[in-house]
Amino acid sequence: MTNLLNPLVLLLLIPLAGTFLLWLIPGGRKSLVRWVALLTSLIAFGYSLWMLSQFQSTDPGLQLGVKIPWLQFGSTTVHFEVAVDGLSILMVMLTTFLTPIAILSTWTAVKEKVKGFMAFFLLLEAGMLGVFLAQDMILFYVFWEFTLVPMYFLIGIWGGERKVYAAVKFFLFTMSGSLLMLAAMLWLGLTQGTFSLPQLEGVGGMVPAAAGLLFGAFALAFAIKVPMFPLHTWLPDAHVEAPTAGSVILAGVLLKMGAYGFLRFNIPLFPQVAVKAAPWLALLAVIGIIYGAATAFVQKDVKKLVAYSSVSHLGFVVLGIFALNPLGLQGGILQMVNHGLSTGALFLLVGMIYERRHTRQMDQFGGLWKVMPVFGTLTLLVVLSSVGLPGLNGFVGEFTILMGAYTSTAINYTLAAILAATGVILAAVYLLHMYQHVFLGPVTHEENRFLKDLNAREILTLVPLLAVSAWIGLYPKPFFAIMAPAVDKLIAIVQPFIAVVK
Amino acid sequence: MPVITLQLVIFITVAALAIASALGMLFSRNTVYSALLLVFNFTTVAFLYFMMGAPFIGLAQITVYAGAIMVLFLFVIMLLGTEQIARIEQLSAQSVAAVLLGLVIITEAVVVFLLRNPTSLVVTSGGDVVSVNEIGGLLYSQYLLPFEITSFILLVAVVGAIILTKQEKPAGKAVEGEVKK
Amino acid sequence: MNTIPMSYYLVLSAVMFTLGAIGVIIRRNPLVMFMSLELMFNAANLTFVAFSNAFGNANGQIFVFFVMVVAAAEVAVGLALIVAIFRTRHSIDIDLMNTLKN
Amino acid sequence: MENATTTLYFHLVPLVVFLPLAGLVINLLIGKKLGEVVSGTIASLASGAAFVVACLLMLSLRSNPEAVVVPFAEWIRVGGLAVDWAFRVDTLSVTMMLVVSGVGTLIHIYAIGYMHEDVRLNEDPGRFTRFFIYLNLFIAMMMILVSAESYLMTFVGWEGVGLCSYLLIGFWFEKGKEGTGNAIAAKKAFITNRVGDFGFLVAMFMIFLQFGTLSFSELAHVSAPVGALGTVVVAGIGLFLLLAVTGKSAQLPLFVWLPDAMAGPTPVSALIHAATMVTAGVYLVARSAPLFELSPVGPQAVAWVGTLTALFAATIAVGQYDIKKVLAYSTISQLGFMVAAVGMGAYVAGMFHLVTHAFFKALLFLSAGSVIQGVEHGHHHDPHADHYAEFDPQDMRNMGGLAGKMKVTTAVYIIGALALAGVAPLAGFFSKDEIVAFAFGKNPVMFTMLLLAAFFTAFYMARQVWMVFFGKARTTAAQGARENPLVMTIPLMVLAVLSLVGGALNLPHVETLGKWLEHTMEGLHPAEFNWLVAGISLAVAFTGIAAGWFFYGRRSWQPGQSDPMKKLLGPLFTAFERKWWVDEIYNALLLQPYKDLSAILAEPVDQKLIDGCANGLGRMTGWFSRGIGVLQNGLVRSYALVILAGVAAILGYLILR
Repeated sequence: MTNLLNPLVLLLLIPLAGTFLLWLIPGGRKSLVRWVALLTSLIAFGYSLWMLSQFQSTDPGLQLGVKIPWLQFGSTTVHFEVAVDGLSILMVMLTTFLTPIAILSTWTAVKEKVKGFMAFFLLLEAGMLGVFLAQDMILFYVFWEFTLVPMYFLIGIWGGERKVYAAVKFFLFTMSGSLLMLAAMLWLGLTQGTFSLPQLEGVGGMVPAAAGLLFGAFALAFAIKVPMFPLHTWLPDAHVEAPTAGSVILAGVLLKMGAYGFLRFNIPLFPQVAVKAAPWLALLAVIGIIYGAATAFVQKDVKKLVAYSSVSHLGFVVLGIFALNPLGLQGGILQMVNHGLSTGALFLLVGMIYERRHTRQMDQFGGLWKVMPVFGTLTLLVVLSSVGLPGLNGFVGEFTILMGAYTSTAINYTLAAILAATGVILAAVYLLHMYQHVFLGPVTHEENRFLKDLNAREILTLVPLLAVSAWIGLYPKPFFAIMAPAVDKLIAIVQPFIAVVK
Repeated sequence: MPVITLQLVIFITVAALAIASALGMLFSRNTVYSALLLVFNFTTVAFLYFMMGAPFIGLAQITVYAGAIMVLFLFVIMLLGTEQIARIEQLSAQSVAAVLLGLVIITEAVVVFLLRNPTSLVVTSGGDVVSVNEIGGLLYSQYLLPFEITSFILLVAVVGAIILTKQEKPAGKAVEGEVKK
Repeated sequence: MNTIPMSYYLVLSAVMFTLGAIGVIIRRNPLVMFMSLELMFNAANLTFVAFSNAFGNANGQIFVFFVMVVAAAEVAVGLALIVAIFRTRHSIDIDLMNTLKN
Repeated sequence: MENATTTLYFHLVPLVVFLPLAGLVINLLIGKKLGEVVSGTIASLASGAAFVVACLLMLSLRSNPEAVVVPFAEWIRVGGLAVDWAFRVDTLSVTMMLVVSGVGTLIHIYAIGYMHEDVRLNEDPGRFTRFFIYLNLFIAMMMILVSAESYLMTFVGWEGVGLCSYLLIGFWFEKGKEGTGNAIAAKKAFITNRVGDFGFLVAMFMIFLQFGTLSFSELAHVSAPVGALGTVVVAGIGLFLLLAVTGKSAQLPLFVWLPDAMAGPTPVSALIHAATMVTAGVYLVARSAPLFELSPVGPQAVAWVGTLTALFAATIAVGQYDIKKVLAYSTISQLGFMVAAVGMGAYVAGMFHLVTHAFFKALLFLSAGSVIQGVEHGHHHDPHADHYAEFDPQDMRNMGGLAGKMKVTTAVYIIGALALAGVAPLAGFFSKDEIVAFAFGKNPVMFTMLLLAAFFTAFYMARQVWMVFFGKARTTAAQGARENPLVMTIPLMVLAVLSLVGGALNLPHVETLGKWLEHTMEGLHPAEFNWLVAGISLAVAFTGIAAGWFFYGRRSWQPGQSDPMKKLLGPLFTAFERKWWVDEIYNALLLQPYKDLSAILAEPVDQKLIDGCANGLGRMTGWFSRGIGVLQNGLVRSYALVILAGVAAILGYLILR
């Protein structure tokens, strides 16, 4: 029983308890449902803050963990093994931080079936936390697939016009990748006699013949989730159709699961393959950066534009991860957080305007800054953060990533970083293009002339995001410090192979 | 080849009867004939059980199968009145395939059991190899739980059968109401 | 000794079983299909008893007993189903019963 | 040590950033309630306080001239990269601080008057405070830029001022050509600058990979790497830094944003797009001198770019009719002089010209703003004017004869113009002459081109002065123009005085600025004052002015008349007028292809090809499963048959095994 009182298990249980509580409430009492969901997510956030205070940031290993035997596959035991380390703690915090914000954003946007929505949302939170906490492959897989279901319903029930198409597409894309991953996990677990990730470190060396295939299976699953070019086409559809809160979580956390998977599986398990694959994955990442930016530029739907910008931004993350040096990896992890903040905020903003006008077409707007000055100012700040303006979060992440990629010995061509840096220009092109068409110029549509500016609740959802953005931009030290030991440990695993290849 | 004994002759005769009755059941147009032929088949098998020194099973075979179950079949046939279903069952490709496959399987069985690797096991005829006492003892000690479960299965089957066949009373209450008025 | 080779019983059992299987496939009347199933049960039971005899072990017979019970239950439910279906569709042609598809 | 710290104020340096920020915060929170005058005063005080701090720093440096690094907070420390928030106080940075906060404060004061009118003419008085918030933000960012201790922190200011530029160009974001003109100009400025910033980024990567640091102090004494690769890298650093410079300082080929940036209110044009921000590129080259010195490629490229820009932009300025556009191209041209100077290694001359240019160009822009508001005032008070028709108060063809109506403005404008034209003994003469003299010793082609540019400078300034202030008023608006209030004219007068005497900063043989900067930059060559060159450049200036008088002063420009130069130069003048079609060329070569490429990527490639492949896979699965689905026909007997076949197959396998 002492095991169940483990802090991480409790963290997983909080959203589940909230779901249970929601189940007891009659669905008609919508505001009570909302408040319970919000409070649950806030408790989870507060609790994760406490957990953060217990976390030893100088310790590179797994912490606060628990390991309970769970299932038996022949002679191999699957454990319920959860723990955090420097790679996952920021992701856990991001999840608990974004969930209350996303829930708050649905206050008036979701009017139908509120209870179901909130229940799925809390389940989703539990699933995402599970993904970041799991240290056993099978457990990871269970949580990984578990997140699909609530998201599928969030898109499929509360989505836009083509919601079913988008939901199914989302589901099939992710599923098809993760099945290969499951096969790889089972093979690995059964041949090595353990499913526990810490014990499997560097396992690629023990199965040199299969390492490449296994790496590929994992990489495919994660690349779809990230998503990397050319496996990204589910993302715009899913984003466009998803409800605002769903988009926020999708962009903010779910995509990070892919990048996190690279960190947790591909690099530590198969360091020698990772080193060999790094130039190619970096190439895909760079293509993604430029391609995402270029396609975002011509989108007419603001939300689609933001979705394509995610492809571009996540390209930076993958580029940083496969630089396989401290700069790139730390920048990559930080950029995962940054993207969650700024793109999450962008989706919130798009949702706010959609709630007012029920359209997201750029040509339906113009001159909104004059009508809604607070909205305009906040959007500008978020756009600047996304563009990577120094002093805000995006810059710190992008700069360290690019610096890492440029100095990387794993990606042995500096052109990658230079080409990726053009993404900085292109990001300004598409985001300012969007900003100009929506906010600047004269008010061209009469129905826009009397739009209400943001209310206190809406401002409240954005301010925490912006505050953290500025914090990371000006003083990122705590963020880097908490991940540095774990990243160093990861690099210690990879470093010998980089030396061999060169 | 084993020596031809009386036992063997009896076995082959009974087996031939069993197969013949099975064939008859298969191809009989009349369902009632099919049922009766099956009863006959069950009886021949029961005979074999007796021959093998398993009187309990043999009796059970006759009472349960030939008696209860087949009577149930006949009841249903009578109830539905389908004993004379005159529909011509076409000789479809499926039927041909089934017969051919069946022949293949039988040939294979013969090859496997008789020619390729005939077992040295033999079945003793006559005499109680396993006594009824022994069966009863086992049933109420080692197999007590499954035995109880079978009783439950039977109960469920009975309830299920009743529910499935229950006639819905069409608007019975409304009629009652009208009567009251 | 009054013995008969086990192989003979096995072949008899196989033949009966196959006949039962053929019956299931070629007949469209569910009642006959049911009977064919019973035939297949019998074939299996025969093997059980034969082995029970050969090994001098009572367990085989016990199994046959259980098979009979389950078969009885199955027949009861199955026939009830047939009656119910006949009532709603006025036909018991098995090829018309494919509503589970799609 | 103890007695030294009592008189030194180095630790105050963060205040140059935080004082303007404080002004910003006050105005952001309660500015609207304070009213225009108070709000504007707070902003001016914030900037003025920064100026005072800069003066204190200057005093401290006089007694203790070596560079001082003031750490403030840790910033990015990852792997081998360690960049902190740290300020660098040396003679170079303090010079820039003084210019930025000094000129900035004057412009703040001027803007109180100017914006009072401007917000009313544009019918949104609520935006008054916002303007000063932006201005203070700009001062803060500029201070970060010049006081940074590392390239990365400089980059923060570098992009920060770009942002302010974006905000201020788009200040009237609903105005301009077709309502979106200003917004598009702002976007263009930001994106063009981003191209330059890309160069800055790559240069930083190269510097860090080569030298392992981004700190100015540590980079001050690096030596050139050996080997062929090393030379390439060092040359590359120079070239990418040059790209950054061309973006921020509006040099060829990235100058296109600056003329459009005139869409911003005039104080912005004066502060950001003439006096301070655009000179950041010159500052960057001066700051990077140790790196540029490592390879001849970088400096040479910088010098050529500067020279070409100086001449190229000067020719365009000749053909412009918008009073601010003339000044914009003039700014580009003058920046070309500075960049050429620092490229040739004449860092003092470049910085000197930077300072004097800040004086007289700010003066010119502010007085141009005064002219514009005067004309606009006349237009609004003209009872006969059609107030709905398009009237451009910035078009010089709508002016003329303003000398009598706006006496102060006219006087200061002429001072500024003479300074710009390089007439002795005004500020511009000394600084420009120093550059030209340096080029004389270095490269005759550059020398000739710079002289030519100087000639055009004098010519277009003369053209402008005669078109605007003399002759007869060509419109009723010009007739009704009137002088602006003191709050605007006093800063003008101060700047005029500075333009008159600014040359004293670095008089030949006295070299105040040169000696001052020597503490920061080693191995500065003292400029030799060359009487021959001085004579030539003075002659060129007077020739230019005379030519201007000949074409524009001799006979007054008539309403509806076309430019007299047009007859003389024909298509060449059209090229000047149309800015050598650079915008059109960029549009055809870069923007349109990018748009087309994006459209192709988004529609045929992304939706049809990539998504089509994905959906095609799905569809194939669909067909496949429908094929398999035939087997699932719901007929029990078929299933049984399959099972039977399976049994036969397994038994067969057992036999044949």
